[in-house]
Amino acid sequence: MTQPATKVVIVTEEVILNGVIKIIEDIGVRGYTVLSARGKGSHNVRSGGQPSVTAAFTNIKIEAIVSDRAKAEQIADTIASKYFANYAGIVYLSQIEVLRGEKFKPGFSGGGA
Amino acid sequence: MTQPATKVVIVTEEVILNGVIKIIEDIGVRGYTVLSARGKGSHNVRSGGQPSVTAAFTNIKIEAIVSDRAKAEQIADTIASKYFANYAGIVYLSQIEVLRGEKFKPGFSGGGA
Amino acid sequence: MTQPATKVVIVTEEVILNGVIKIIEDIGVRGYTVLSARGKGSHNVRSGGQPSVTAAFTNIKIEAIVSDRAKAEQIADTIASKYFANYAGIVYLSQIEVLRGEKFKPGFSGGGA
Amino acid sequence: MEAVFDLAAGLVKQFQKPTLGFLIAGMVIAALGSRLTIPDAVYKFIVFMLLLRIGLAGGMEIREANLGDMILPAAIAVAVGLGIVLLGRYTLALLPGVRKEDGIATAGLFGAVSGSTLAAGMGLLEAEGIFYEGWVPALYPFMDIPALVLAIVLAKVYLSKQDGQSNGKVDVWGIIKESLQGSALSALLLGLALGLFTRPEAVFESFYDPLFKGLLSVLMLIMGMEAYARLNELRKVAHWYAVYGVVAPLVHGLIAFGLGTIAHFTMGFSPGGVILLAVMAGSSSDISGPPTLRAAIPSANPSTYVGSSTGVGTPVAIAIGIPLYLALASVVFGI
Amino acid sequence: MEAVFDLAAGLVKQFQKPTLGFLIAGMVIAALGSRLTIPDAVYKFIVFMLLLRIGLAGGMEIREANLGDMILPAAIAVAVGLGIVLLGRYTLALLPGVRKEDGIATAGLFGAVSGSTLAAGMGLLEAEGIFYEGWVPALYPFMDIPALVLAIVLAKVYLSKQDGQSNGKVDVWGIIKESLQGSALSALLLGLALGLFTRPEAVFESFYDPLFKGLLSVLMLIMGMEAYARLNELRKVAHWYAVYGVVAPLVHGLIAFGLGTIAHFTMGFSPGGVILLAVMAGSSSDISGPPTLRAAIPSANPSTYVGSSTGVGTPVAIAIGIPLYLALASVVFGI
Amino acid sequence: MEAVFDLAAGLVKQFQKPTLGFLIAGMVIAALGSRLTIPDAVYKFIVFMLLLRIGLAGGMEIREANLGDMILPAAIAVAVGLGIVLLGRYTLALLPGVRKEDGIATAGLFGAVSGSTLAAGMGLLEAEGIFYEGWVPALYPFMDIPALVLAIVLAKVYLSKQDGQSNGKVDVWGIIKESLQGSALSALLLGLALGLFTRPEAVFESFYDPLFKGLLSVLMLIMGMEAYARLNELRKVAHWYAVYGVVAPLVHGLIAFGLGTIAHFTMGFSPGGVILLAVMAGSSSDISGPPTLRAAIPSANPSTYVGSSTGVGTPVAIAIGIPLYLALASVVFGI
Ligand SMILES: Nc1ncnc2c1ncn2[C@@H]1O[C@H](COP(=O)(O)O)[C@@H](O)[C@H]1O
Ligand SMILES: Nc1ncnc2c1ncn2[C@@H]1O[C@H](COP(=O)(O)O)[C@@H](O)[C@H]1O
Ligand SMILES: Nc1ncnc2c1ncn2[C@@H]1O[C@H](COP(=O)(O)O)[C@@H](O)[C@H]1O
Ligand code: NA
Ligand code: NA
Ligand code: NA
Repeated sequence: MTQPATKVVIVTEEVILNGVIKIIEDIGVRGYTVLSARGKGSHNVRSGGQPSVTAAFTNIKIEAIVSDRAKAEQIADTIASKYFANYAGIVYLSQIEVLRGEKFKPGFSGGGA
Repeated sequence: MTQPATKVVIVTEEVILNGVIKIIEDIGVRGYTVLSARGKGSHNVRSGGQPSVTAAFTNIKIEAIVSDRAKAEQIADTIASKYFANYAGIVYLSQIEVLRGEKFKPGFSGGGA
Repeated sequence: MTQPATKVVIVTEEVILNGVIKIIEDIGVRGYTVLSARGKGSHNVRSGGQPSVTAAFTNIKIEAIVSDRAKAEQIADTIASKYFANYAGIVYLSQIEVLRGEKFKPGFSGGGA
Repeated sequence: MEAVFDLAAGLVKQFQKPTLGFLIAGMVIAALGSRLTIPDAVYKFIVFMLLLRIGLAGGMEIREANLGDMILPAAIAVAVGLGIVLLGRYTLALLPGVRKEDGIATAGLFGAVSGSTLAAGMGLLEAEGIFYEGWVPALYPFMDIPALVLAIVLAKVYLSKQDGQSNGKVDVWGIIKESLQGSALSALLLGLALGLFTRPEAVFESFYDPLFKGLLSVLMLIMGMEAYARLNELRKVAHWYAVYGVVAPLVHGLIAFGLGTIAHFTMGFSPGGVILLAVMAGSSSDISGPPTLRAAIPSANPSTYVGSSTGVGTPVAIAIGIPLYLALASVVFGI
Repeated sequence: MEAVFDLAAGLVKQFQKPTLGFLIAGMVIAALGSRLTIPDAVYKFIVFMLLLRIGLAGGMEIREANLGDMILPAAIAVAVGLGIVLLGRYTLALLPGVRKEDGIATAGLFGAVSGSTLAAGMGLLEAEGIFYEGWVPALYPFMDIPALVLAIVLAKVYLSKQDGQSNGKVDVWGIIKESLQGSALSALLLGLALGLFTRPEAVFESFYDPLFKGLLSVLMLIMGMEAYARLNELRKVAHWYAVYGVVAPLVHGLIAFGLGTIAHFTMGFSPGGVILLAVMAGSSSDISGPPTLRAAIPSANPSTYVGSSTGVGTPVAIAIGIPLYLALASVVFGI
Repeated sequence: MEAVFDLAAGLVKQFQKPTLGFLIAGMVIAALGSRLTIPDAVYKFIVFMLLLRIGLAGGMEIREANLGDMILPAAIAVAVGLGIVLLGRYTLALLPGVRKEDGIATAGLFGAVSGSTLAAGMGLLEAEGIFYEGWVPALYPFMDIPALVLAIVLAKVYLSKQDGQSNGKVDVWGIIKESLQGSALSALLLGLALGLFTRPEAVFESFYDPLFKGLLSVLMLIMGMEAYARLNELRKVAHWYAVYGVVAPLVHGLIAFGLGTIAHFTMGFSPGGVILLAVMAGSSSDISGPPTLRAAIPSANPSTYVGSSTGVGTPVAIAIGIPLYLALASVVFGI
């Protein structure tokens, strides 16, 4: 019933969200999920949900599920090399199993209602 | 120390949250975690946290950890077949290792304070 | 390109967030990501984002990525044994593959801008 | 001829009203790509305040009112709510390219009532100093609930016929309960009960009423931004939805205006009340309606009904409908 | 006999006050399953505004006040805070089915003060036109902090005895600091400092004070909804918590009323001040108290103390306690 | 000598103003470790309200104003915005330990304008009853946009030289569009348009204007708390940023004050207008500036510019700058 797929996860600054989404879509992946986050890494503590004159530096977590492992790596590499010299961020891959696997093949755009 | 378990993850419209939870509980799983999300898939762009007269269509991410792989698949299948013809949503499984594994066995309901 | 690492995930009450972070950092892991959550487990239903005079009992999900599996287990064990007799919470491990693996080695603190 | 001229002049004048100005400005800045957003928590709170205020005023008024005066307007509200859905069922839902359940859901949303549009109407009446019976806005549920219930029933009957199932049983009471428990009607009825059973005059005058106009302007801005965003969604569905979104609010408003006018001449129903009935009829539900329909008619595509309602119907109902009824009232009732 | 009648009449009259109306309405709509919610951001902001306003008024007042007048009421506040905890320790915490640390934590929460209940009391006094010394609400921390500290100390002493450890050392100063840094006391003290050291009269009159009553009504609604939600939690624990939740607020309020009356007759402490002392004593902490106790007495089950306080104690303190003290004051002081 | 004394007395008096009091109190409670927070949704809404109000007032004023009067002040605004960036480029950015792109970004932020600081200045002028032409705050974009654009251009030119690339082409129009679409300028221009083209007088007087002072006090509190949090970040970068953060706001303010004074004596520009120009010049952008720079000069370290601006520059601009210009104006213009 299930099919293997790769989940690419990016945790980074909200300010580059649109750029990250563009890379995902340019590589041919049509779906992604975005969550608000806060966190700490090698850069400064970042906030989220706190009143902040720099709320634009809030973290986000973006997840894109891709059936094709090579495309997943390509997304991860492109984002890391384009942004992570200048912006705070991490990227990792995780093996998962999806139902309705055809949804995660590049180019799919059908759907119900 | 750790025991294998399966995490079922559902990303879908908030409007069916209660239905999804009911399926999880009916199959005998007592715990779940819900996160607010936004995202894009084969359906339209959905928002979250934005002012919206259609805030009810905000996405959510629901995670349920189950020690029994068969039950995990049953949850995933039931949700997909009940809802995903009409509602936007994806479902996937992920192998994890839990501490205190007895918590994730169906029927467990003890606990500390 | 990618290197294996372990993601420790903790879902628990917001009130012990600082204590959990201290354990993570004391074990030498410098980064973590925090997400707001709500959920249900063996304890009561917890809320999140709802107006609540007990908003302090909102759930959070904390993720820490560690390259060293033993350290990951140590974090999980320490948190579970310190807190989970009294506080609601679960902890689990997940195998992932990170890019730029050196970021997740204890002690790393460099970084770009 | 002069009447037509008066009507046109009245229309132009309304466009300088800040209520409409904020609505249009919201659409314009969204179209220009502005990144301005009003936090969701603020939007929810504004809607709550406006509906509570409508309810409070209604409740305090009903204490004093002659219940007999309310019967005919309430009956008109019910009739208009049901009539709009039937009209949509046998026009929009029969058009080529329109799936029946989508058409019925859309008609249901247009039969239901938007608290925000109603508030805009009240704001404009108050700015003009036009009197209306304080309980008229409290007729909201009399139009809203029957429309949603009828649309859901019609859709279920249609779908169960499609499936070849003969039993098209629908839980009517369940739908009514669901509606009443929604955040919009809850807030309105809460206000109504508090207005009836407690003495909230002081807090009403010092807090709810003065904040009303100001918050309304912010709400109009949000609705303008939202309308632009939803227009996009509409582009993916049959063009008939856009046509319906433009025509339906005005047709519905004028029907209610006509019936209200009868109540005016037979029972002395106020011109302001007639206008508000028309505003309710012309509005389409934006808060409780969409999730109710999404849950009750899952196979209906929300892009059709949300797009035609929020993207087109609401701006038309506010920016063209309300000024139109005001102008018409000045011609018909000489106010 | 006549006094009893006056008391009853006074009680009935209070129920028509919108403050109580909103509280009860909140419980009712939650019980009816309404999906209405007030965003958390709005709740937090309302609480902040109310406490800041209480602090500002207190600070401006203290500038002018005779510090000598404040000593006895402040001492009563401390004594009542400590007394309530001791009383709970030797009644509730000894009952069958009540774990000692749960009982002590509950007593601590009832000894501490709720800013929202206090604000409700002030709102009702102001609606009645009853005078109180403006600095009375600023006595809040004098009752709140000693109660929380004592409860935590008692719990730690008990738990360390259980463990067989002899050293039950408690970081008293740490608990006090923790309390003062909490959002509720921070807002109150912030207002106090600004009232004392700056001249906020203009912004107080044009913004903080007029918004006070309105926001209070919204807060009462939220607290009513919350109370209903917490009642559920209470069902899972010993029945004694429900009994304590009903009885304790009134007993505590009456004790403080009695002590305050002494201050009235000896020092001229105002009847309004006496009522506010009773309101504080009858209230149980809802904002800072629960997380402080959760962190300091981890093994205490929060369902017990939050359930008995928010689910029962607070509605009783507001809906029965405040009208009771008002009625009593009209009998005792003839106001 | 007497002038110096007057200046000092004026400064002291300002510190009792609640506007400054709230700012300083915010820093103090953050330093004391308070857990008080104002929800982000509330912060965003306050900023929106203040900027919309500034825009509305400006727009209504411009309808009546003589456009000729606005030319010289607008030109001064542009000149000051550009001048500040050039000054920073050739002082701060040349200092040891300061990376060029960091220095340029910082100068850009200090050349740009903070709506919150501007609102604080307006609040203090209104509290003092000092007149200013209502359109002056609407000059905001004339100083803000040129400063941001010039900083980004200078940084890109520098960076492309570093890379050995000869084409340092910069999309100037893109940066301007980006600025105008940001939430701060969008809100301001929205208000301006509504003030110009509709008749928002009633809602302005009953809602936007009265809420202005109150919300401003809450905003000052947030900015104080934020300043303390950002100071931390500053500790990790070169000390020159702290020095710049203290000196630059005052230098910039005084330059604008000087140029404004010329406009006063040549064209009759009001003393209040001169003060507001100085306030804008002394301020550094806190809402739209940082994300614009973060996106446009990715290699600049945000800790440097956000730390020096929000952590030091803004408190200095408000707490020292504004009282200084007020005192100076009373000496120079005898008001
Ligand atoms: N080891 C880690 N585990 C989990 N999340 C991390 C880790 N390191 C960094 N992050 C997240 O990634 C963001 C950017 O990291 P950095 O670029 O290291 O500052 C942080 O704010 C965290 O949210
Ligand atoms: N490939 C994907 N990767 C991650 N999340 C996805 C993906 N496809 C869909 N989603 C999420 O699932 C929701 C529903 O998807 P859909 O039914 O395809 O519209 C979207 O709004 C996304 O949040
Ligand atoms: N089986 C589960 N799957 C996913 N999340 C869970 C599960 N059990 C518990 N949780 C989460 O962990 C929190 C604490 O769990 P507990 O200690 O069991 O009350 C819950 O509120 C949920 O958010
Ligand atoms: Na309608
Ligand atoms: Na108490
Ligand atoms: Na500046």
